[in-house]
Amino acid sequence: MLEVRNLSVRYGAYTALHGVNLTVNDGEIVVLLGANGAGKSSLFKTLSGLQRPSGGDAVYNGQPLTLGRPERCVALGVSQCPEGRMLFPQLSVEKNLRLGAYLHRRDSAGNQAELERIYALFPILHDKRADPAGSLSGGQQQMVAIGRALMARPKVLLLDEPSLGLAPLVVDQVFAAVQRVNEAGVSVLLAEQNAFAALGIAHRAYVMEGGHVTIEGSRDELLHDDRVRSAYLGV
Amino acid sequence: MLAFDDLGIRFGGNQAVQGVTGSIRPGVITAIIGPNGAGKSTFFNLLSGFYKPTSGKITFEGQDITKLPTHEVVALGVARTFQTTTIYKELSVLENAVLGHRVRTTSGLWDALLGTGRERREGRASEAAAMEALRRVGLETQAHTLAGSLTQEAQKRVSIALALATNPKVLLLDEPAAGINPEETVGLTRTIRELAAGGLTVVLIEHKMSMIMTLADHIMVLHHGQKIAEGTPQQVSRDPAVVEAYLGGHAAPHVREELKADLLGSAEVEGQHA
Amino acid sequence: KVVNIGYSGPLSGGAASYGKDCQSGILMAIDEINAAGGVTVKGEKVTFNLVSLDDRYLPNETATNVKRLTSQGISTIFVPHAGGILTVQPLTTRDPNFLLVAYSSEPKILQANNPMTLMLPPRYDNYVAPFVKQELTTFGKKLGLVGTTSAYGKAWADVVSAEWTKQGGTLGTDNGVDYGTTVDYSSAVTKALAEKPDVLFIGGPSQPTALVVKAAREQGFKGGFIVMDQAKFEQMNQVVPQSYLNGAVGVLPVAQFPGTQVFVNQYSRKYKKIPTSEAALNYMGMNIIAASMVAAGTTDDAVAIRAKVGAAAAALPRGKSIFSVKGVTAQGHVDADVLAAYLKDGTFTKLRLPATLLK
Amino acid sequence: MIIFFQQFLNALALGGAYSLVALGLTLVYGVMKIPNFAHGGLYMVGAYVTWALLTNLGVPYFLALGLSAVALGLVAVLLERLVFYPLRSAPHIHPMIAAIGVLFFLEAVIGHPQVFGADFKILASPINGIVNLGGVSITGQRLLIIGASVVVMLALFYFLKRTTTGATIEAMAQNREGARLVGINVSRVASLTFFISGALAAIAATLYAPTSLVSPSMGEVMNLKVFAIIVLGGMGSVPGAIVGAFLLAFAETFGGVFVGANFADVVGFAVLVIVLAIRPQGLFRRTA
Amino acid sequence: MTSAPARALPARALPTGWPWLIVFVLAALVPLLVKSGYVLDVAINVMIFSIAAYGMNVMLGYAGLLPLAHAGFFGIGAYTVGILTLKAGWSFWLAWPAGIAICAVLGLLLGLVAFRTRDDVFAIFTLGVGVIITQVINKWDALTGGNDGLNGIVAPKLLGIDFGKSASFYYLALFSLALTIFLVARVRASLFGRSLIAIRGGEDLARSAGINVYTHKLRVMMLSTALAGFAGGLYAVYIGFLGSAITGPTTTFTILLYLLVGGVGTLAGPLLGTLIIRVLQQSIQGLQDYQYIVFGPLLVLLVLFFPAGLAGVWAHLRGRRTAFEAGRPRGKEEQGKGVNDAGV
Ligand SMILES: Nc1ncnc2c1ncn2[C@@H]1O[C@H](COP(=O)(O)OP(=O)(O)OP(=O)(O)O)[C@@H](O)[C@H]1O
Ligand SMILES: Nc1ncnc2c1ncn2[C@@H]1O[C@H](COP(=O)(O)OP(=O)(O)OP(=O)(O)O)[C@@H](O)[C@H]1O
Ligand SMILES: [Mg+2]
Ligand SMILES: [Mg+2]
Repeated sequence: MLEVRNLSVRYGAYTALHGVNLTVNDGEIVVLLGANGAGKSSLFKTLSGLQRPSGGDAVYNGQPLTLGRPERCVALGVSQCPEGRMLFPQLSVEKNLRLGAYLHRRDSAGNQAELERIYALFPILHDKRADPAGSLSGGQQQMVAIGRALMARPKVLLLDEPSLGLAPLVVDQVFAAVQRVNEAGVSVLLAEQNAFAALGIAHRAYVMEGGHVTIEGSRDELLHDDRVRSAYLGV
Repeated sequence: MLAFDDLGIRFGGNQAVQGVTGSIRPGVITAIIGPNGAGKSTFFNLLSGFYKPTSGKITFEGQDITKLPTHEVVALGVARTFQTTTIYKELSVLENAVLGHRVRTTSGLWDALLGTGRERREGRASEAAAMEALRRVGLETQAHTLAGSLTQEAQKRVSIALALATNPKVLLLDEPAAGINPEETVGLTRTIRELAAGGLTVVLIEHKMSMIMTLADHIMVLHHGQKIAEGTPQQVSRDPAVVEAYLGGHAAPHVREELKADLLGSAEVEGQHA
Repeated sequence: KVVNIGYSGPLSGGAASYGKDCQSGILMAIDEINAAGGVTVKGEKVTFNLVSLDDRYLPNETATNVKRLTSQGISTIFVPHAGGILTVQPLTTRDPNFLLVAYSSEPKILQANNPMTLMLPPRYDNYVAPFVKQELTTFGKKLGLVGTTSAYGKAWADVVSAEWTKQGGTLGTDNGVDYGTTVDYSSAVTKALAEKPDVLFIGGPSQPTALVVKAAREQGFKGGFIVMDQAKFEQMNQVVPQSYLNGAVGVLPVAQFPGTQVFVNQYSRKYKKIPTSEAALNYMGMNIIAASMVAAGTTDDAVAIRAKVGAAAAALPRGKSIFSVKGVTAQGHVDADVLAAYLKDGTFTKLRLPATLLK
Repeated sequence: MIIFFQQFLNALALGGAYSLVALGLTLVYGVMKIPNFAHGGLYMVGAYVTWALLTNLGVPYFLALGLSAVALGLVAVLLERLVFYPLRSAPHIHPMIAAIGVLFFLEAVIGHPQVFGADFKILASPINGIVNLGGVSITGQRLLIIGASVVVMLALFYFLKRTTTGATIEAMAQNREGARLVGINVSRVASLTFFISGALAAIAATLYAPTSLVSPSMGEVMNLKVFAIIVLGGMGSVPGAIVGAFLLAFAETFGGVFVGANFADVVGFAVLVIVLAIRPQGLFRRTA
Repeated sequence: MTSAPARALPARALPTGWPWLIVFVLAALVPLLVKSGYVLDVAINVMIFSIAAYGMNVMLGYAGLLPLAHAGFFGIGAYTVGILTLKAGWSFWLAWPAGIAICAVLGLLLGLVAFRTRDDVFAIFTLGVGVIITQVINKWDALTGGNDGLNGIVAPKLLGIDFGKSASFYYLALFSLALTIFLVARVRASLFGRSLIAIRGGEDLARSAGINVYTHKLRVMMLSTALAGFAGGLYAVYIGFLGSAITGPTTTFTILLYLLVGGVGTLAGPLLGTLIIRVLQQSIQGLQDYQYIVFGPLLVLLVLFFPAGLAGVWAHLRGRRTAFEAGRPRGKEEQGKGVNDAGV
């Protein structure tokens, strides 16, 4: 279980997160909705160790995640597919994916199997495996980023706007893939603008505004919440 | 007005755009859709003179612009925005738009050094043109804010204002609504429609089908660098090749009038088979 | 009373070692004078203090330094490089006059006819004829040229070439390289040796010169060397075995001059290295200045001091002047005997310099 | 012909030394995007450390080579921690100026009379033999330079392309945050990269100094040349640094033959300017 | 090396010119109050080198291009004056503009080739050109005097004023500096200058906004090299002796240092930086062997703690009030970076 407790993040004088609380239970897909700048990415970066919080903490199964040390977070089983992808553009697609399994680098058989699973999930990556990641289109790069995060064999997968810039068909594929990953026992925390698709696969959801969590509830509760319907579903 | 014939470009072994022939008709909103990597952005880069095609030819109002450098293409009246919001974040909103108008001014280093009348005249004209562009995208009140401090959506508007300040005849928008929420998307859609109504020819790339379907008069579909379909939204969304390559399950509901209700419905349908 | 003496030279960067060598000679002279209780100028005991400023070999920095020194009331300034000297020469007679002690053998320094300059190093052209004669008769008629391409080096190469042909030898192409910036000399040496010379003209700062010797010997060169006076046997010896230098002509090491033992020993003890003429001539220069101040009866009237340098120099005991000084010419050049030597099997044979050229 | 081979060997040895120095520089540039103008300083300090080990402590040459490599590796790591790490997110003209400050500092410390002084030092050569191959002679030391530089280059290449640790260096070179996300400890990679660059500089200095002189300013000339080299090869490219090094060495050597030895330096930079005018991204960097 | 750190100047730099007026009036009083030749000499050197620093600033600070051949052009300007006055007997007042013009033309020629490269490669390319310029000056004995240098360049006279005197030369330098600052401020505020800032901020965007990036770069290069030549001409007559060392990369880096310490892209930065560093260097001369042991780390500390330069500190202090507003949502810089935008 991933627990975020009273987490705050500041960038200089600007506070991006004001004491956020949320939980992701084992096996759940939890969606985080929020406008631009609501603080979703800040939360994700803190959970994956890229950003140190200014207050509060987050623990995964009792172990702290908020030390600003990504390698520890990955080792604990929390792995992020970041906004902006952060690929290694001149390395081949396959090397990118393999580096995702950096912490498992001694288990080459396991990595091979994992790699195959990812190629099955995104067949186009198999075709492009020898190409430099930077030469792929935006959508294809997004797939590499998700694949790379999965290569770490996470127990909790943090996905920051995976559908950004993707074609509807691919969005479907990505969400279907997320679901499959989840069914295999991985918890997922998903930040999305594409509220429909996200809520479609979610168990629970939170809405963030201006660095605060303002609404939380099950998928159906949120689908029928008026505020959510007007602001995020455009209804 | 903007016509392209057998247009193609290859990067090393990768034929990103291939044999695309057609034209953009004046005064209408044309949308370009297609899967990721289909070559849409590359196609824009070709039209705007940013990349030089390895085959084919582009004409604008009858003039061959295939080999013209970007800034001359802009001078003829073709402006574009980038897929990634690209603006001068450290400059004010107004200054961004002023830079867009630079292509219509001629004062250079000597004017600057000597402080000529032309310099002063053009400086004033630029600011006026910039304000006008900001007004068209609804940012006139933010003119003196630092562009980088605006919201994502406002930054998209700044990038459009920058393009508008070049006094274009054709405006190429690459995913103007990416990364902004549905509420804001509606506002942006309205802005784009107003621009078109003002006589501007708009071409846009988008993945947000709701937006495309409400906005576009004409759609062109790219796949693997080639044009696989073209027509009105209704025609395209029923085209089996397009459905297979791009729309998937999203094809049916995206018909204008039924849009809102069906969208919610589709989410729930998806939720059920989860 | 403590009198400040100025010094502006390279104390950092590539030429720092040169600048410090020059500085060490002045310092040594000052230390000796002070240890002996100073000198008496007009009945007053005077000791000295050296104010050193770094100019990184840049003339504009020299100018700034000189202005700084004169504004502190300093009336004698040592500068050890031609660019700096030429730049500040016009300043010597403006507002405050000062005496410029120049360590550089650039002829233009004398051509300026500056009344306040005292130029220390001897003329190099005296060496040329005996050098050429020695090598031409010992090794053969073909001369290769791999000297440094500094202005001084080029001037040397020109006079050596002229003398060589005058005495009936033939010349190879000039393969001179800049000893200051070259990383690897073997290429230039290979090229020079391709013409099968009997003798090589070499020279620049001592250590790089030794590297040229090394490269030549390693590539199988068996002939002799004409070593320009900038390079010193005693320093080259530390880089290459003396056997490599067999058959070379060059300036006699300071230690081999008659009557320099005391200076050499004291210098070596003090600075843990062998003195070269950089140290020796500046040592001499400082001693001349001190003696001139005594003779002039003033420590700050530069013009009066300058008027006495000739007499003071000629009267200097050999232990203080190192070289046998005859006096100072009208242009301000210290006129001293120079000595050259031919190195063979570890012994230096002194060469006679033509008397006609000595002025 | 003999002349040609003689010059060829001259160029080979020079190129070997250049490439070792350039490799460290290009690695640091590739990974950290820092134009490390202190690199020539590391090279210079490496020569002095070896000199001190040989002369003052009587350590045998090859042991001194190893010790000096480790010592300079550590100095480079220290440099990274103290100067470049705090500047990691500054525009990279800042680290460049800081590096120049470090270069000043190193030169001043080494040249200080209480340390080594400004005088030239001579590094004794471990191998004194001269090999003569049909009129072409080459000293043992130069053969050693050529041999050792090839070995070091192969080892480095293997390390980068075939080991996971090597891959982390490349990954970090391309996206620092991305590397952190997959669990790579980027500070360690940064330290490692600097360590390698410092060690390579010391190895190059130890190998090359016996054919040359040791002085506090020896790094400055080297600095300009290795920068020219890595730009020639394509900044950050490892094969580029090697090719660039030999290209410059051959241009200087043979340029000297044809245009006059005095112009060798100009020829080197002229090659740089011409190559870049034709291939602006350098020889080995892929175009966007 | 594109991104200049400092915040952009407000677009209109001229109306806020009154502090400059005060500075220059005060500066004009100096020779009347201070009689020390040393102080005037330091001041004149500061002025000459800060003009060169302004020349570098229009490239680096405005257009984001790092020109490392700068001292080479400084040298070309200086040698042109030296050669024309000594060997061709020209008046300084003709030789000086001629030097500036030659620098501008050579700058244009260099630009035609150099602008094929970008970023760091551009910087090192120009560094290579700088080295070549120095070497040519050093080796072309017949024209430049080679290692001997050129000696005896005499200070000019005009309307009975002899600029050989420190005090009168001071006014010539001061006037030149004021003119330089006035001109670069004008350029910064002009449409041309604003386009340069756009190029610095992103070449691709500038191009698609219709700015002719290439010609803008060429022109700013000419301005930059002309200013270098302008400073070089002054240097030649002030020092009276020219050697090739001053035209080398060390001088370029020194000028860059002045600029960086003062604040890249600011109007006061080049002057401030030159002043501070030269005064600092003069005052640590007394440390003798320790001077660079102190100066090196000092540089590092300056860069670490004043990344925007000294002018930047001032701007920062003034900017405090608006910092809060400016801190509102930032864009997603990395988002959706495809290959075409990222320029991988
Ligand atoms: N500069 C380039 N160099 C090499 N390949 C490129 C370049 N630009 C684009 N490509 C390739 O061209 C193809 C088309 O890319 P493009 O960015 O045009 O796709 P797109 O349709 O805009 O996709 P998306 O919807 O994801 O933005 C991709 O395979 C991409 O890898
Ligand atoms: N490195 C940073 N420095 C300063 N401010 C930052 C930084 N990163 C984010 N911010 C600010 O923090 C706020 C929250 O940003 P964050 O990226 O977490 O939002 P988000 O919800 O992910 O938005 P989006 O939908 O745009 O991705 C924004 O106002 C942003 O400008
Ligand atoms: Mg985000
Ligand atoms: Mg695209």
